[in-house]
Amino acid sequence: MNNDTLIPLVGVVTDVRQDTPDVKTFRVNALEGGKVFEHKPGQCAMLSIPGVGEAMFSITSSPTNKEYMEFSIKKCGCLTNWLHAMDVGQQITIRGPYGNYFPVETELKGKDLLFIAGGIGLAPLRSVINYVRDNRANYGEVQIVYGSRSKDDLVDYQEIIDEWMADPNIQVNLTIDNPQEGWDGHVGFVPNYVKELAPSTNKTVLVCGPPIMIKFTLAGLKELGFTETQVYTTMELRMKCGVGKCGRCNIGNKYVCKDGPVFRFDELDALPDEY
Amino acid sequence: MQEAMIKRAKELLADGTVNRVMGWKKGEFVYDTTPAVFETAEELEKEFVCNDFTQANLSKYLIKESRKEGKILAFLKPCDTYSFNQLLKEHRIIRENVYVIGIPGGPKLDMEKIKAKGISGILDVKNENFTLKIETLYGTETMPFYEAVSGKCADCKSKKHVVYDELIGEDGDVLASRRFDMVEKLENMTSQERYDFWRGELSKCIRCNACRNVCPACTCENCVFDNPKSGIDQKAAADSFEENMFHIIRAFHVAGRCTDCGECSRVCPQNIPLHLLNRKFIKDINSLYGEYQAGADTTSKCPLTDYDTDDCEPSIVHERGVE
Amino acid sequence: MQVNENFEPVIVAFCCNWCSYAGADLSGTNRLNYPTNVKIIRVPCSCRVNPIFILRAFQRGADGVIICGCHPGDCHYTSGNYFTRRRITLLYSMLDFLGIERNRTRLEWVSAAEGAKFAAVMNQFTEDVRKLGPNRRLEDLRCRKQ
Amino acid sequence: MFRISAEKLNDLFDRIASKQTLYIPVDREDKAAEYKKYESGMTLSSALNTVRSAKDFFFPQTENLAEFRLSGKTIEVKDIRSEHEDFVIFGVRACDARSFGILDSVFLSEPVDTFYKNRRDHGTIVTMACTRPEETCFCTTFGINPTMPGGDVSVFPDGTGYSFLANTEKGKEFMAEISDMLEEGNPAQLAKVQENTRNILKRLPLANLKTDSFGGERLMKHFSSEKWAELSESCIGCGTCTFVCPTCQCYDIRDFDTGNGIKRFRCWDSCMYSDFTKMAHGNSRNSQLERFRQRFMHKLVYHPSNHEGEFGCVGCGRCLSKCPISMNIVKVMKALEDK
Repeated sequence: MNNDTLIPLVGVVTDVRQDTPDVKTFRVNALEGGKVFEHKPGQCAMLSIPGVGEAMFSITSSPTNKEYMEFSIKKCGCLTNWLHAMDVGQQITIRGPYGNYFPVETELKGKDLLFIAGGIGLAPLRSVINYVRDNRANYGEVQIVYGSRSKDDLVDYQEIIDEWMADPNIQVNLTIDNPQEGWDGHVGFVPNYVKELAPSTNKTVLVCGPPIMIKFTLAGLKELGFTETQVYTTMELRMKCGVGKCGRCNIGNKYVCKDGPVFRFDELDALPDEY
Repeated sequence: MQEAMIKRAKELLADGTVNRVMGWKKGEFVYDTTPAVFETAEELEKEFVCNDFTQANLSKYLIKESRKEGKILAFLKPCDTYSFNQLLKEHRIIRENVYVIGIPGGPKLDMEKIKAKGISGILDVKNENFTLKIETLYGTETMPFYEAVSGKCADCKSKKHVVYDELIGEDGDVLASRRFDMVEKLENMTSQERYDFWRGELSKCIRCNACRNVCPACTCENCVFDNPKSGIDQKAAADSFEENMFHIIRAFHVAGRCTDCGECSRVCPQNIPLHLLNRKFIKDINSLYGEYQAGADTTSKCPLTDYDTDDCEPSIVHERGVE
Repeated sequence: MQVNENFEPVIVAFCCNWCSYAGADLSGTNRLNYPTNVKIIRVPCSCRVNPIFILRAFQRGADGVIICGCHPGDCHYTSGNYFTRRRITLLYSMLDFLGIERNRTRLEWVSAAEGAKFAAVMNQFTEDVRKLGPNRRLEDLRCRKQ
Repeated sequence: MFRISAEKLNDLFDRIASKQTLYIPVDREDKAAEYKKYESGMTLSSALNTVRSAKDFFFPQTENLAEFRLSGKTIEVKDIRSEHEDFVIFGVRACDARSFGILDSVFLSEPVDTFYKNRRDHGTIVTMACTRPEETCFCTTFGINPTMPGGDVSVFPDGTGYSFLANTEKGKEFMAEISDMLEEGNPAQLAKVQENTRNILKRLPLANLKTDSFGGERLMKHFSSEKWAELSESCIGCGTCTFVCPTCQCYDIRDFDTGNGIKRFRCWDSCMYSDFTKMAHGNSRNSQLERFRQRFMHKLVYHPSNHEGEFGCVGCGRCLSKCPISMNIVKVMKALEDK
């Protein structure tokens, strides 16, 4: 009998990294080493501890990474609490990849890119950012605007400093919500910071973060002269089965797990306001 | 009756006593009446209905409705007033925001009982001197009125309104009903027979939760069966145990508060006689702790939140003998 | 009824912390025997026993459930066991009504000083349940040990 | 076309049941019909339809997906699937037969649901033409012809017997097995019965219900309609309509800890339940209005928009007779349709 996507595979946690007080990044390998499956930037996978729960997480590592997958997970519920308590060597079940992906090979190719992320919203974008860095020649300018509540809440801070900021081909702008000792960078909310930076309107924007941030960022971008066809976002939060059958995640007639989670804003505008 | 109700409702709307009316709305057929809120005289005129099929108990809707702006007029049958009173006692309904008009109760008719006679394609039902004249796609049929009376009305416990602001029609009395007959019949069976009976009935359950959601005593904000933290939340009965579990716990949770309105059995799509579980509790309470009718008043203590130092021991169950 | 002498029932005993749990202790220190079939779950008061607990015990493999609390009038919390008495009477009656064997359920009042009574009650109850055989009417097939 | 007389029907059942599992609708004590595994001596129900739809055969209320064993840090996944046995469902009405197509469009689209497909591959559907439709029937609204019910084999009752017609390869195989029990049909008698049924269909109270006002292109109009508040106000949020519906296919996946392993199972879920969309981010449909709207929008707008105009309703009328407060898709359609 053919494999069924609802029957998960087993992966093993090979590394756990404490990113912020409530976010850990988990490295997952197949039992025999290597990746459990291949994916595209922006896709998600269903992680589960049987008996505890099953939930959808974006794969935060880039597909160009051929050794392992990574998941940045914020502690917020039953399953994530359990995941945060586990050690290296713990096995978990995993199924996927699910959903569509950022059109890195088509619409985004050759474009100037602007990434805007807030808090844990960096997780799905990190996959794209690293993909773009590994295929740098295919894209124009790359700018990243990332903000968080405080310096300690910046996910992957070390990688941002060591790799992204050290990369002369990428412009990184960090911001935190409130002034903090030891922080000499920008202070303020992401949407306002984007307006201050006034990026050129020929860029294509990929935005992810809390809904309220997305809402104000989009408004800000429109003020700057961006159109909705230039802005992409991802909304994997609503998924349950991952295969477009369980009937939960739809916004109008679109299923987030099959037609999404990556949407361009003009596509979302054509749907009822249910998100 | 319907005309008198519409007339009075229009008067109360016009003089500002109430701003909404809770009643029943006409459907596609004679029997599919839906509980509804009316705001204007035109709506009442056009859609309000009170006939032999307006069975639904409106009391539970008043939890939400009484928390809205203004006062609502509710037409309550005698059995509904018991539920209403019980909800008042549990502080679920804001009394000041409801204007209760007591209306005579049934006996109401149950379409399923008519269909069980093999009568199908029903277009209209008329009561002519307690003979039902039923127009169908396949000609006219007749059947005795009393054979179509719904289960909840056949075992009516009371025609008395326990709470109202005014009455349309006469008030009735508490009846000497034979509602415990079936419970008694089951009690007299052997344990194995009872087990087989209930397995047969409860295995029909599809866990649609209609019994729970319609029950005026089931008003928890978050039911234990919906709460993942309870450890017993279930969406569907994956094992026969879960069918038993759901119905035992539900009946137990409403024990002492259930007014025996019969809604649970009425709405069950699989016709499970769920009211028997509630009646068993009522019967036990009556015989062990003294006669008690939930909803008859708003002051008495519920038998399960009360005790007597001379109460019987649980061993009386075992004294019924071993089988 | 066919009695399987080799059948070892699983008995779940909910014991009140203030009396029967100490009673169980006392029966132990007095070297009185009670069957190893009995699994004790300590509760702060017999009144803490939710009907769900009893059903869950049956679901997960118990063949008999017994609740032990302070004698009426002796409740540590003044009146807890009076409520227990009403509640459990009605519940047991309901289980009986659904055709669950009566002798699978019991309630006994055992004080902290009644170690001997505790042992006797447990011996008697275990034997009663042994006679009934395994719980088949209120079990969850998924939980049956293979 | 071949025929069997009514007296010999049970002989036919015995023959089929000797080869594979056979399910037929039978009357319960309360006169409601349900599908039962055929045992010798059972009588075919005369009721128009069963309370529970025939979808249960392919998409049961609960089914196990996988088992897990956890020990220490390791997890063992056990695939518990096995080939389903062959079975025959006899007496499926045209509406339920159409519902299988709607379920197919969900479960057999990529990624294929192997649990569903397994049952589907092994099931033979023998349908039964309707001769006495109920007042709640409106299958013709969705282009279904209850006198030509489809399925693998169609059966046409003519009052004194039943005529058989194979529609698919699977149906032909089924017919070959029973051909020796069948005699030559009586087309004239059958034509009369069908004509009679067609006349009744025209007189059905819901015969004039039209789908013209619905479909994918009306998404925004219907979504933002003001009627939803009134339509949903008395909905009690139970799952009756969903669970008796032959096309409702939403499910939940849950784990059960048996004490000696974890069983992961799938069970029916209802979009009418308040916790249906409660996910990591909160609840995206917080009010009963939104949940109620979702159910009917799904059937009348979203499904046709995603599946070439095919509506997610077959007009079987179960929700009309079973809803505790008698709110149903017909009332919704009449309220929303272009006036």
